[in-house]
Amino acid sequence: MSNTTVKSAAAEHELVAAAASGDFASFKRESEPLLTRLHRFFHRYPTAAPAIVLLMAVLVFSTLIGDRFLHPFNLSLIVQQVTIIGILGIAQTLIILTAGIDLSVGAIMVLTSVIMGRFGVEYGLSPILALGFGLFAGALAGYINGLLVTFFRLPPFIVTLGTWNIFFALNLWYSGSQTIRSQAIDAAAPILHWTGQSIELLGARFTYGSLMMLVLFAIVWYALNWTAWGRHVYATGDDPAAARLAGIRTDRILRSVYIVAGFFCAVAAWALIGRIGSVSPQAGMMANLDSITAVVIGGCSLFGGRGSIFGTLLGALVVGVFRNGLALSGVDVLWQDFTVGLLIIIAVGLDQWIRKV
Amino acid sequence: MSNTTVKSAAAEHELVAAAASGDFASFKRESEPLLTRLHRFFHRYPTAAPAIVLLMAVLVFSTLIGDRFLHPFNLSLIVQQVTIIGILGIAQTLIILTAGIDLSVGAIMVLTSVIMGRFGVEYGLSPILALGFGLFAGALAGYINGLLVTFFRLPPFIVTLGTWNIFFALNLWYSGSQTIRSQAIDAAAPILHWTGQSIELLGARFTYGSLMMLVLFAIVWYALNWTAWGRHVYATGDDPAAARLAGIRTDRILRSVYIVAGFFCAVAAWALIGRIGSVSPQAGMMANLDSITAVVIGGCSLFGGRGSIFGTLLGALVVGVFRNGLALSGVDVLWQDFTVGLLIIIAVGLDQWIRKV
Amino acid sequence: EDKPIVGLITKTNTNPFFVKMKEGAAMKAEAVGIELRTFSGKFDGDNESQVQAVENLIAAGAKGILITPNDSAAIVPAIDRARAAGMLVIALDTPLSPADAADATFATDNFKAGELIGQWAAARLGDKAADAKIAMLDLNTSQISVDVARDQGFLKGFGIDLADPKRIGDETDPRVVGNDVTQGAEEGGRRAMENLLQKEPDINVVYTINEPAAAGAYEALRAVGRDKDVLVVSVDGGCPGVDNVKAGVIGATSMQFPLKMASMGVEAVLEFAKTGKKPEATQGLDFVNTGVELITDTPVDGVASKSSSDGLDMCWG
Amino acid sequence: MTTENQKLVLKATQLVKRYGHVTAIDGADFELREGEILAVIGDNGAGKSSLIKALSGALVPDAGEILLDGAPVQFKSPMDARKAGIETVYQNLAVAPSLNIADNLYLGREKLKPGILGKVFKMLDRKAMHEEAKAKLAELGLLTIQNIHQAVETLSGGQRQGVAVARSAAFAKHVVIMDEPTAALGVKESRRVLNLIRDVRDRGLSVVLISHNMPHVFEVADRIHIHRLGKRVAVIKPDTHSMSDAVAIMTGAMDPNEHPAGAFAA
Amino acid sequence: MTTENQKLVLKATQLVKRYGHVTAIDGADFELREGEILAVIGDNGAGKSSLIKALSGALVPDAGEILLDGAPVQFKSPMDARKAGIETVYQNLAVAPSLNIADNLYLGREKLKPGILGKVFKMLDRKAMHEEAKAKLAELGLLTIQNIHQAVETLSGGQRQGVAVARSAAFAKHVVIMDEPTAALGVKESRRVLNLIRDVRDRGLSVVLISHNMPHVFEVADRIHIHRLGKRVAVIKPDTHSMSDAVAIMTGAMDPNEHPAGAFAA
Ligand SMILES: Nc1ncnc2c1ncn2[C@@H]1O[C@H](COP(=O)(O)OP(=O)(O)OP(=O)(O)O)[C@@H](O)[C@H]1O
Ligand SMILES: Nc1ncnc2c1ncn2[C@@H]1O[C@H](COP(=O)(O)OP(=O)(O)OP(=O)(O)O)[C@@H](O)[C@H]1O
Ligand SMILES: OC[C@H]1O[C@](O)(CO)[C@@H](O)[C@@H]1O
Ligand SMILES: [Mg+2]
Ligand SMILES: [Mg+2]
Repeated sequence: MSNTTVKSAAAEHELVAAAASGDFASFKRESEPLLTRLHRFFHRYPTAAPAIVLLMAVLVFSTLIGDRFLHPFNLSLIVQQVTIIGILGIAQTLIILTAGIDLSVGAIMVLTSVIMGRFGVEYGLSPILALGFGLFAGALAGYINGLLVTFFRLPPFIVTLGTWNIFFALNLWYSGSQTIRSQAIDAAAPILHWTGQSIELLGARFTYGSLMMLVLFAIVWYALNWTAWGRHVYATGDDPAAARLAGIRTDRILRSVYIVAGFFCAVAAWALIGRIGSVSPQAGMMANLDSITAVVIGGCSLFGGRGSIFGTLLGALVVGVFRNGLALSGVDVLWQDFTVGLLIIIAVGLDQWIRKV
Repeated sequence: MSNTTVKSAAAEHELVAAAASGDFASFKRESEPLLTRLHRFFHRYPTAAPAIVLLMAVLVFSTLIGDRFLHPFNLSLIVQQVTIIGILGIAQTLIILTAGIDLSVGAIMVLTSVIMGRFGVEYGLSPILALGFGLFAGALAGYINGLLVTFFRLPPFIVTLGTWNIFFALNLWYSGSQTIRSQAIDAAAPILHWTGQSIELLGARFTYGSLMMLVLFAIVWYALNWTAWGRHVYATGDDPAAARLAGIRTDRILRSVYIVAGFFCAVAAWALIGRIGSVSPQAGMMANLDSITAVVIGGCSLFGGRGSIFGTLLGALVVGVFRNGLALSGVDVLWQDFTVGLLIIIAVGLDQWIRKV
Repeated sequence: EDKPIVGLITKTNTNPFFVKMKEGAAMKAEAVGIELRTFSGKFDGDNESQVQAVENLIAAGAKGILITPNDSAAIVPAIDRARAAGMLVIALDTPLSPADAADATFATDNFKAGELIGQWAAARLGDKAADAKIAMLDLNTSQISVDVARDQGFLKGFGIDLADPKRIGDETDPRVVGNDVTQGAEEGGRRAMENLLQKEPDINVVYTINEPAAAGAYEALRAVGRDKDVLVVSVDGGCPGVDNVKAGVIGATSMQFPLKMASMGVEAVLEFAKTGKKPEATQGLDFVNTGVELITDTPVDGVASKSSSDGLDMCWG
Repeated sequence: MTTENQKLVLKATQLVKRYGHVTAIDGADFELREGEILAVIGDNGAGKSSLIKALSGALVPDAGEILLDGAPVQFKSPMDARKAGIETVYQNLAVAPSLNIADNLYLGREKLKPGILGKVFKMLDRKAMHEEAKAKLAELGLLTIQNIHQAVETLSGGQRQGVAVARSAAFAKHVVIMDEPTAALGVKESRRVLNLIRDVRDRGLSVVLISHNMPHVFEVADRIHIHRLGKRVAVIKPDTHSMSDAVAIMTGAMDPNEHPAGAFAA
Repeated sequence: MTTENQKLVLKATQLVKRYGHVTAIDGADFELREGEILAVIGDNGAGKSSLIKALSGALVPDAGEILLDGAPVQFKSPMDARKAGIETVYQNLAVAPSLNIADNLYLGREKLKPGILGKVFKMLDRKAMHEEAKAKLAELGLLTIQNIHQAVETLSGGQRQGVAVARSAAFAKHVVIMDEPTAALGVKESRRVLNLIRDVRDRGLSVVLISHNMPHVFEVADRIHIHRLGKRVAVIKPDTHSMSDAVAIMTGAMDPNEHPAGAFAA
């Protein structure tokens, strides 16, 4: 190929540019003052805002209430109290990372808890199988959401608003609105109570359910940050069109996320049975908004693609610490709700501020 | 200016282009078959989908139930029953058109209803003033939302998730969780009951509240389509950055939208008092999701900038017709919820399908 | 096809109590040849859905309405309209406010139900009642009538000064450790119990609004090994609850009779449809007392009670 | 020919704008004369767009002064600049996709119905706007619009660019600023825009044109402002400097003062 | 010099793609030879981007056939095309803004750790990816990346374009397709991309370049595919046709068959 003749076609002024020094689209950068470095630090650690709020909350309540609040047992109690919302929060985080939202998490949880209960207690199925069926049902429910989102291209908000109603109705129908007693479960399917058993550590008492929650957070953190799937989840949430063109099968990723989320809702159901002992069709009514609250306090962007799974853990803990601390201080429940409302705005506001400085 | 010497600088090949025929970026368009024209029709009338669903629902229920359903009284009853969600739906539509979402509509409504009630009944204020105070409080609550959205740049979902908790707590605190009785209102502030009074028209009974709702829909339709403000609301929701560069003061538009929405929530409170007679601090808990349901069935895009206000009216009516029709057919309430869930998915699915053909 | 219609409007369709009530009404309706339409609120406290249900029943041309009101006062105007349309309205479980806004009320005497478990708890503790530590697990923040009546009844039975008997939580007696809300469900019961235990680890009496809340509270107690030395009392008498009495989870519970309320209600509507006769209130009360039975396996002097085995024959679901 | 003592329409001195740790405008000067086409050239990231955003009210500079017709102005929003007769085509277009062409043309400067309908009910005069929009577009020869009610989102990229350009040309009273108006355009379409720019200038308005296309710049510009690392380093004329000179200065390969004609040759 | 009987790498016949009432590809043919730079030119909306989307799996054509090395292929997604060695820089970039440069380079082709960590735990080998990314970028001379961990959203438009171009050049085994890669770039940056394109061709790969810049096209292209109203109307060579001829054909001002060299001169 006659490279030289071709080159000569280039206008003279362009060749001048080729000779110019400097990098591709380089631009000036100021030497970095402290504030800037702080800002970059926060930008790199997006969980900074909820961590700061959590720390401050703990400080405030321990001076206000003292030992009773800081007692290892009370601290582990808070962890127990956030277990359900924490696990649902994992599901919710995954969905929100893909720029979706899941209003059906609570409904899937209560429906699968009833399935576990009835399969284990009434049909005399092997308890492990009952648990397995429940987990499978959760994944299936998630798959239905995922299919509606990817195949029919319906917005996740609408899909899960619909399936929330549907799953809840199915729960009432299937349970006949009957509670399954703790003793019956103990007798027929004790494995469903495993999540409620606990071990003591230096005065703190951790249920297996809450330990399971912590392990799940670690696993999902690993999956999001150290596997290709995780990178694809972020890319899909960030800009689905771009991700598709970059070669990612975004629909497949979305469906997998909904399935995993549904599965986690069923895991939350298991933790729920352990926690309240019985299987009750009344549970989980407010769980959708509570889990979203944990995620947004944790610093995830509702527009997808940005956020850390540990933020959600912190977010759930922040709410838990406040509710517990306020209750111990003898504040009326009414003001607990008020405070949670303020907290949402302040935590997210702080987050925005930190990122923008 | 030496135009001629300048022109000569243009490369020859470019002058060829200038001489070329054809318009700016013209492209081919097929002759239009029926389906295409149908598609364009639907695209122009975005309320087609909810209208079709509504029509079909009415047809089905009138064959299933017959006279009782089609009786003017029953039809006007449905209108009465959708009054509250309809008015809140107007507020919600405005917010959603700007690509926001308002979870606090129900909380603002109940808070302002309590304010109207207490001001009118307990403080012995002039009833008109009590009403005025309530409406003002609604606008103020909306203003707070708008300020948090525009000034602190917080996502509307998060702002209103927070203020929902806050306003609801304020309501419980301010009302002391006490219901204000209908009789007390009749005695001290009958104007609050005006929305509950009705006129009869050919066997149908329309409350002033529901007529007010219809008038409000008409006014907002006018404002959205025939005033500059309306165009700016659409442009802001469509692409805020572009709207700003096009010279629109988007923050001001956003704040005005939140204020108007808050005001409409207070109007809904007035309609609520007329409808249920008393002032109950527990009202409106589910109103946020119900109003969103009406808006999305009505065909508004949750991404902003697209949708029609009359779609929301149709959306509210669709849900009302289904609930009423199913109730008259003696369907268990459980399956009513189930059906509403399906309805949401089907109506929005139909809408997507119509637009994409 | 021209069977008279009777409507049943319950508080929610998640609480087993109301589901049982629905079943009772359905059975009775089937037996006497009347058509039953059921409705419910979306959550405990949801008044609007109930108003809508009343209207739909008017439109359906029902003969009568049985309702467990979510907001006893707020529902009254809608009830007035139903009665003006010639329907018989009967409040079940929870009276309207004022009670005579309904044609009749078939309900547990909720204050009495509370009082019974209060008296039982005080008698069980004997001398120790003087420095008892009591946790009050109520329904929600809305101060609705059942909630207030049971809570205040319990305190009265226990011998505590009520201050305003229409308000929960204004007592100053140091024996009351605190009030928390449960939403009448297990998860709320557990969380409320945990929080109150943190406030006062030596709690030895727990009042609960209903048996689901009691079951949750028990799990919290069991988790800290206090399940054997704390008295849990409750209201309801559902079969799971009575089983819990038998198992020692609940010390005593005041049994209600939802099936009876429902079937009496259906009968009354039928009677009204046939003869126009309205039921009359129990002597000396403004409602028809459907009765309350204290169920416990540790009876105390001065408070009549039945054993859990007897209770299992009478329980409702 | 523009002469050095011609009236200054828009002038800015020592503008500064920082984004976090990036200084997008670093003490930039700017001068636009009456009835001229001033091209602004510079590397990617040199700060050209930021500069014209500051001039058109789309961003508020951290420091510096802007003079319009000799009087200091402080634009708080693009609306303020528009009111002063400055129209801008931004690099990212700034049209509202779901609104139609006429609505977009009149966005932010809607016409109201005459009489009570307009005064009290604030009713839009849609008919008048659509008629005028049609007339304006026809007059500019830019678009034979088939349907002025068409939503902008249904137009091709080139057509959209046309709407944005037409809007600025139609409404400007004083200054038109265009940020890379031909970047996405084909040869034919680019040509039309260049012709339009000349037409606008010939109407007596001043035009600021940002472009990376040197032949285009040297074809239409009266003067060329060269931007480098956030500031103006030279102002040249097509007849004093060659394209190679311009590129050399812009990329830092040549010290503008070393050119025989000097750094500020115009 | 490419010769007429050189091997065909990518060939498409009678492709059709409709969007509602718009026919974006209207029976288009396409031929890419081994080791050549083929430019594709045409008016805005002519269907160039749609054509290359069909070739790279980003859209599935309604009709027509695509042959890769003589064998029919049906790409269901860009991933399929990539696996076949075809890399594409789309007009709208296709990078994930919140991921860093290395992550973006390896998006969809991540490397796993060796051994059990990779096989069972599917653990990413981040270190290896980052090292290799650095090496690749350095080798291409495109970027002296200060920090490969930087999120792409913090880069300037030009730098982002650089990442996208580098990605395609680094991983292509067979064909690189670039849709207006220099549209947003300055003179200097454009130059680098053109040089890169030649380097890629010199490595033996085939390159498809869509551009509106005729001088660039005539500078680097071996052959030029002219697209008009959804189809290929001519294929010419820089030495048979002038720029004016190309533009005349592209805009419809000249019937390509009337040119002395014919419509398919290459
Ligand atoms: N909103 C912003 N936030 C942060 N940095 C910004 C922002 N806008 C511009 N910058 C930075 O400011 C610098 C100047 O950007 P600007 O867009 O003005 O350059 P330009 O000369 O117009 O470049 P191009 O020719 O690529 O359009 C760049 O380094 C850019 O990254
Ligand atoms: N997703 C889509 N939906 C509807 N129409 C589309 C879509 N993509 C492209 N088109 C239409 O198809 C035609 C061809 O578009 P395409 O983007 O392929 O043109 P192009 O030659 O690449 O133009 P340009 O030079 O402006 O990039 C245009 O009329 C365009 O409006
Ligand atoms: O939630 C309060 C309701 O719960 C019950 O005790 C049944 O469990 C009812 O008697 C009461 O109305
Ligand atoms: Mg720029
Ligand atoms: Mg293209």
